[in-house]
Amino acid sequence: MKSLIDKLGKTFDIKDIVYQRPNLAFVTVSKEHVLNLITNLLDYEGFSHFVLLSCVDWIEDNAFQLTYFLNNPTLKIDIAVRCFIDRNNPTMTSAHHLWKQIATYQRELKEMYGIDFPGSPGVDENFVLEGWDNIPPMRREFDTKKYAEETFFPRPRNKTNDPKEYMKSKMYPND
Amino acid sequence: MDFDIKRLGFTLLGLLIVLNWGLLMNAFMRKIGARVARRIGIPWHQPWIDLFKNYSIRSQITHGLMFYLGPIFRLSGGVGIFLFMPMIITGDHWLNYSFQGDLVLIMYFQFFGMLGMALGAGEGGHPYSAIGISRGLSQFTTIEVPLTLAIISLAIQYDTLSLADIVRAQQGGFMHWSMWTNPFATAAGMLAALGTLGHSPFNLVMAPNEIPIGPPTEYHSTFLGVLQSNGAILHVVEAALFMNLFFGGATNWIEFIVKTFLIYFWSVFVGMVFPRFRIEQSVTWFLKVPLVLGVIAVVMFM
Amino acid sequence: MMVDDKNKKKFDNPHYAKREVIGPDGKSFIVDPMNDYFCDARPKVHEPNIIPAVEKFLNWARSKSLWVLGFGTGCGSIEIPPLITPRFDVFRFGIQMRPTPRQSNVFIISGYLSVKTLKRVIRSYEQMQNPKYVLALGSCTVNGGMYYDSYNTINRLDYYLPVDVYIAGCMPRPEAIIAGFNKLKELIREGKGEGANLYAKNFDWYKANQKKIIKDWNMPDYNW
Amino acid sequence: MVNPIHIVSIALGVAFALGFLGKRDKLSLGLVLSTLAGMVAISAGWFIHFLNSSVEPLQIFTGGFKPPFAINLQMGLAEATFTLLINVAGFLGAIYLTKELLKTGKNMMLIFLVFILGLNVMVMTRDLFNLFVFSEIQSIALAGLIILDPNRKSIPSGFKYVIATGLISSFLLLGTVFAYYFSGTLNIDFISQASLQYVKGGAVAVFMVILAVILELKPFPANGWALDVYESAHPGIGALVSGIAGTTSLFVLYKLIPVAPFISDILITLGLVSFVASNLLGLSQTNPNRLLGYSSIGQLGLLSATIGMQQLLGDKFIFIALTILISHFFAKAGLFWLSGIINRDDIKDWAMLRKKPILLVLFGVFIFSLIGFPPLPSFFGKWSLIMELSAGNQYMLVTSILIGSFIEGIYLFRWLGYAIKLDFSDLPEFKLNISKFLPTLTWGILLIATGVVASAEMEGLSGLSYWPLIFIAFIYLIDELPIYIKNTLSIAGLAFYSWLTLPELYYTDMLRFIFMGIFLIGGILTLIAGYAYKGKRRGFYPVALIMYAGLAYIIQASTTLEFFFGWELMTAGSYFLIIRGKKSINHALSYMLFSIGGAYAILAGFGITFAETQSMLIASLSQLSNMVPLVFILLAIGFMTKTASLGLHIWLPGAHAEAESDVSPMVSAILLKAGVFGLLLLMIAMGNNPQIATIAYYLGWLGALTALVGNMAAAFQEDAKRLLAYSSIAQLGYILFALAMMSHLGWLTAMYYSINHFLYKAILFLTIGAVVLKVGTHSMYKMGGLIKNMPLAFIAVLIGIIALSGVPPLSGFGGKWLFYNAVIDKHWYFQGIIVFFSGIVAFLYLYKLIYSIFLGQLKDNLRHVTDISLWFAIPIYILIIGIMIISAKPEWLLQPLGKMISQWYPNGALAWNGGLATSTYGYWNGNGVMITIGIMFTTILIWLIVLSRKAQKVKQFNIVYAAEAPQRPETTHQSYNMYAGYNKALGWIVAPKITEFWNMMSDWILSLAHFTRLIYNGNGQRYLIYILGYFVIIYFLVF
Repeated sequence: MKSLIDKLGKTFDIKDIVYQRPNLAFVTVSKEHVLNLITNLLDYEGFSHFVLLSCVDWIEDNAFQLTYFLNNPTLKIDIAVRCFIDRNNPTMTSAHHLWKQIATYQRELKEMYGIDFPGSPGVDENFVLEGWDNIPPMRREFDTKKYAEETFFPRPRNKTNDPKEYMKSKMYPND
Repeated sequence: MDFDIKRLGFTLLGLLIVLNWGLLMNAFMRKIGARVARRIGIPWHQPWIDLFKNYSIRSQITHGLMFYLGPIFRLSGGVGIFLFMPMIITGDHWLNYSFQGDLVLIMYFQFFGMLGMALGAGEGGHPYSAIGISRGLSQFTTIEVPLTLAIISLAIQYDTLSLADIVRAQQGGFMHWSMWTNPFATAAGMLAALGTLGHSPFNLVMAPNEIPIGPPTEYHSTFLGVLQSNGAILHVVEAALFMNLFFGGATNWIEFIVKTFLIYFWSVFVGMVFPRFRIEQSVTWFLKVPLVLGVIAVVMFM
Repeated sequence: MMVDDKNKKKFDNPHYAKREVIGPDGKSFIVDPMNDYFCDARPKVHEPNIIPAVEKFLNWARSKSLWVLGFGTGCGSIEIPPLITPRFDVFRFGIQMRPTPRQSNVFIISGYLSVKTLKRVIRSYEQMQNPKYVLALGSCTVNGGMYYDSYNTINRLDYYLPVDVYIAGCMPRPEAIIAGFNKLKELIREGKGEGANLYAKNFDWYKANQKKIIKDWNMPDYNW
Repeated sequence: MVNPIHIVSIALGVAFALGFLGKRDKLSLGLVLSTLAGMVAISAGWFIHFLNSSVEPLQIFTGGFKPPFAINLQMGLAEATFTLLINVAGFLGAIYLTKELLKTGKNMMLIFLVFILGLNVMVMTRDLFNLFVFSEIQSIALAGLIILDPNRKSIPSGFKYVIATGLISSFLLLGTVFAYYFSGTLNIDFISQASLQYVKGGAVAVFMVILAVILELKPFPANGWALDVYESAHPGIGALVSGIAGTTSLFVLYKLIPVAPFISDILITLGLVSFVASNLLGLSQTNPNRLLGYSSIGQLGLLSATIGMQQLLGDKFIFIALTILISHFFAKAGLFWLSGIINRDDIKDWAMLRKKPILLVLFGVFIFSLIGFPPLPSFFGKWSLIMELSAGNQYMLVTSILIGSFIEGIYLFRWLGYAIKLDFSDLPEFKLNISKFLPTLTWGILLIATGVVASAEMEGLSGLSYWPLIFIAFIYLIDELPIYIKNTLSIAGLAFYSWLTLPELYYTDMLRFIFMGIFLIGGILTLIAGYAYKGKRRGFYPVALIMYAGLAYIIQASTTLEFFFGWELMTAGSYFLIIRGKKSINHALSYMLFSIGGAYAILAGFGITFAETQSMLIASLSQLSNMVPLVFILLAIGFMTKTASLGLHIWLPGAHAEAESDVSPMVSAILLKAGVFGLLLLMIAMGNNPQIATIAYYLGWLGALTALVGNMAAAFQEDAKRLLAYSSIAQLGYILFALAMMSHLGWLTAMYYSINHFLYKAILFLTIGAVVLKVGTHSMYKMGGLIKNMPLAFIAVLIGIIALSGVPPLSGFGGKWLFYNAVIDKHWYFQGIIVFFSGIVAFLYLYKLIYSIFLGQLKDNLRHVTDISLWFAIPIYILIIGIMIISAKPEWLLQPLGKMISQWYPNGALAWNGGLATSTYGYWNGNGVMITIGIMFTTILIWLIVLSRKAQKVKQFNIVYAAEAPQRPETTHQSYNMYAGYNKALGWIVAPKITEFWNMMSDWILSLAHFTRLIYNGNGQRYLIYILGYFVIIYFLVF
């Protein structure tokens, strides 16, 4: 694992290496180098299996963190390649030419975070939500409680109980 | 044709009996099925309640004229087979209108309801209906092969195509039944009966859980009520057909009820045990053992 | 990220867009699927039978023959199959599952309803015939339950469909469901199971609520 | 009378005189034409002279001596006929070549004149040496004419021609020399009296003479040079070579046969080999002239074989030889001339003919004449030839003649199909030159005229009325009038004919009454639908009426010849009807080939019958005692090509499916019944013969399998009309099965089925045809949901399928009931089971038909389609009324049928008691069943109306769709490959094994043709070797 990272480090500018487990490592590269790195991993290092693509909203840093999670089925090791992209202009190069299924992840990210992947097939289509016309719901500036209250006719709550207290009074009224 | 009010009265009474017996038999069979699964199952009067419920649905939709006519064809088919089939052989009261046509008429009148229903369901426009019908028709082609062989064997044996005469020829004791005198035809016919009565493994047409629920997908309320009434009648008269052919007919209603119950139970019993066939399996199944049995039956009397 | 009207997506289903078609005689004409393919009649209120005794009898029959639409909408649908197992055996009470809404009388909303599912539920509900009953399962249908603040899950089902019986719990056990059925039967026998007529009477209100959250409304107002 | 010698003298004189005319070409041409006209006049005068009085032939002696010292010319009826033919052809040929002759100048005219002159003398001369001389003159002249149109091909081919004829002439000369040596005379009559074949060496002498003449007739394979000539020379010359020169050589051969009678047998063989082989080679030809060359050689082969059969044919020889010869003479010249008008190198370009429809008609006449269709002369010739040969038990000859003719039919009809059907829009316009058109037209008219004359000569054709044909000719003449006039006239014609024949037949002959009724009433009904068409519909009415006339002739025929006449007429008419369809070219060809094949089988069967009974009456079939099975099989095969039984059904689906909407019912509901009628006649005549029972047994199996395969194939079709076509195959399979039972009930079933099939198949084909006209596609999966747009069509199809499927109470059930009784009665259980099984399989396709078209989802583009045309609806609903009557009162039909069948099978008839029919086994009251079901149905209907009268009407997508809504009608209509599961289970039954077999056959024949064709490599020396080799081989064969 380490030797692999070292080898990659010779070619790519890898930062923030985290060895999570003996067979799992996280590396961070710049946005421009992500695709080069995963192409390299796919073509030369045997990471033929694409596991997932996920996103974290670092609103404080004004950035989205994308994680490309790859697996090498022969060596049974995983590597996760991270990068940060600008939150104000969330655009990333599409990687659907490497694995077809990435298009689905990218569609999801487009819907949930508003990250655009130009050229990715069907990226503008609905993924889970039908007819969503608001801020992408997984962005942290989207106030989901407020939205639900405005939209879904919340039932007025007459009173709330602390379950612990309530059950105690019910079951052991004498205590 | 002279109008015979007495005959009409008896026929309608017979129809009533058959309808109610059909519903009851249905309940019994479901009850038996439930007990096999260690359940208590429906109350015995559930079919009547379902029937009332369906007739009491307040709103209906229709897809067009043929959709509307479909259940009518279907029920006419069931009632028609009843009309042309002698029910109780002794006396003249329960022979219905069987003097108008023989076994061949009954055989082909089965298609009247099938075809009408297929057309009605077709106009419903639901693809599952068409799939169910295409399966039903496919399966029916080969079901008829052993059945026809059995019937021809009986026709040679008794030298007649008249169902009433076939029944009369079997009177005079248990051992006179075709079941004993012509066992191969009986075997072929009873295997075909599995197909005609449409229980598992040959219930591809409705195929619950697969193409819910085939032809009647779009039918509801009164339409469904008509179909249910027909189902009750049809199950009894189909069983009665096999009873008349192979099991000596009936001389009174008790005998009728016992025999039709047992014949119907035969298909339910098999259905409890065996899972559903795929279409190509069920189509070819009738061309294997049942066909051979039918051929032997014919050869025996050639 | 701000969303203004310009950026809002258009939610037309391309299959239901108006299109120009050339007939076999060479003349072209416009096909409007929404009008041409779907019946646009409004639901009618079907008054009960004018003879009270008859209606009472029919209601009794309806209460004894409850056909449930086999449509699991949420996590609670896992509680429904046990009903037909030997342990609970709801067949005893005249309850059975039907695969098609046309023949069903009872719709069990089993748990949380996302907006997306709600659309399907409305469609299926409207395809059922009058009289029809809705059994709402679990806290989620009452007030949203643990999803009360979700951006995509409704809070109160009765704003969208007329609910006959709520069964609280997360999730309610099959016993609770049977209890709900019994309650429903009581209601029917008392002549209070008129949800379908309620829906038809307050059709505009229900539609407005439904359309408020279903932004890509691409079906007719009433799915016959 | 002008002395015939003047034919020679004026020709010679003018030929010399031409030299003095200098450059005045037009004048020269006028002179040549008038000379030829004079020659025509002289020979015509003699022809009329000899025709009116049977005087001795005139002998002309040159130089005042008597033979053997003088050259002897003879002018008898034969010579007059042939010189007349030659001179008329020469005259018209010259007119045809006007432009070319003017271009090349008077030398060519001179050669032309000399060529005609040479031929005249060859016909008239009785002197061997003189024959040689003039044959040389003629060949050299012809060689000159070949390069009339000098091009890269014609010059070498002219050269090859000269070498080849030189070689042949040297044989002739050698033969002449030896003959003179052995007999001491050159006169043909004296040589034949000298019986040279018994003289040692003398036989070789006459052999050489005869063989030279045979070689002049270009026998296969020593004919490469001739083919090159045909291909490269101007078609006008080709016409002369094939038509006149060939005819002359034939006459010479005929003249010389007495010299060497022993050559007859070998002549037959050589001729037939040439006939079959040339036609085989013609199969892979695409150049029209070369194709015509092959056909010419084939025809000459047939004719020389005929000459060889002189002894066999007896009295009929002259008639046979003359009719076939004249057909060839006119048709081949006509075709060459047409080729000259078109002037294209590929037969596919003959679609150009359609730009001048009259040329297409002529083309059709010529082609049909070559194959031998009535009323053209070769029909009668071939008929008599086959009859006489059969009478002489020469079955090998009959077989090879029929095979050769069949192969000839393949390429000729392929060619005709190209001309009728291929796209001609990108072919150039052409001008019809009157000088080219006139001779062709004359030939066409003469051909028909000879046919009429020949038919008058035929015995056994007296019962035939020509009025229908004249009426058809009239309809053709008014072809330019709008459709409703022609349609009304046609209907009126059929109605008049029905009025004329039907009432009489009703009292005299029930069987014929029924079939005549199907043909004529069916014809009227299907023609009513024709009003729905717009425009002129050129050429439709004559051919439709020809088919109906043929059908009527078949019914009215009392002799085998009349029957065959009608049969061929019907085939021709239906061929043209079928080929009118959009993609019908191949289907029509395969229809024609199967028809010709079948017709030849019938011909052979009739021939054998005639051989034994010496009678042409159809009834004579029953007097046959020898070879009954063979005759039966031959005739049955012939009829079964029309009923499209398994193995012979390949043509039907395509032909019916691609035909026009109102033609499909004509060819399906009506035409196929002709085969049924034939089979009935056959079985009535021969049914008593015990040997037939075995064959009938196998026919029964064949019928059952046909029914099974037909129905099953129908279930897997996606094309509505194709589905119905397969259904027709199956229905005819039922009828064949029922007929083969040869019992009272069996035939009752067959008759009942025939009538019913006519009714419901006409309804279905008319309705589907009308629907297809509206929706513009045959593919069922492209339709759907049309019930709301087309309620009339839907009801018609519904009635049709209920009747077809045999569901009570409609008429089809009667057929099923009869079937059960008949099968059990006959003890044909297992065949019966197959038939019943296929009857149930019928439900598959019937449901598919009505569901895919009328139910299910309506497609976008069909939303505004309206109901079928009223003109289609009228006949459809008349037929439905017919079905309803038969359904309600089956006894009205079954009782007379039963009475009729009791003539032949009195046992096992149904007993009738009011509406109740009782058989040995069962009983059935059609009337009562109808009433019972009607009352029951109405009761239930009223009940449901009471219950759910307020149902909300919804639209097509208001279906429960797993909580979704369907997106497109196309993806919601469950129609394409509807019975996929069934196909998986039992589809192997209908794997196209039979089609593959026929495809293999045709591939095999084509590759054989291609392989054989390699012997013609265009090398002149090789051709000479062939001639020599031919000579040597024949020599060893003879001696």
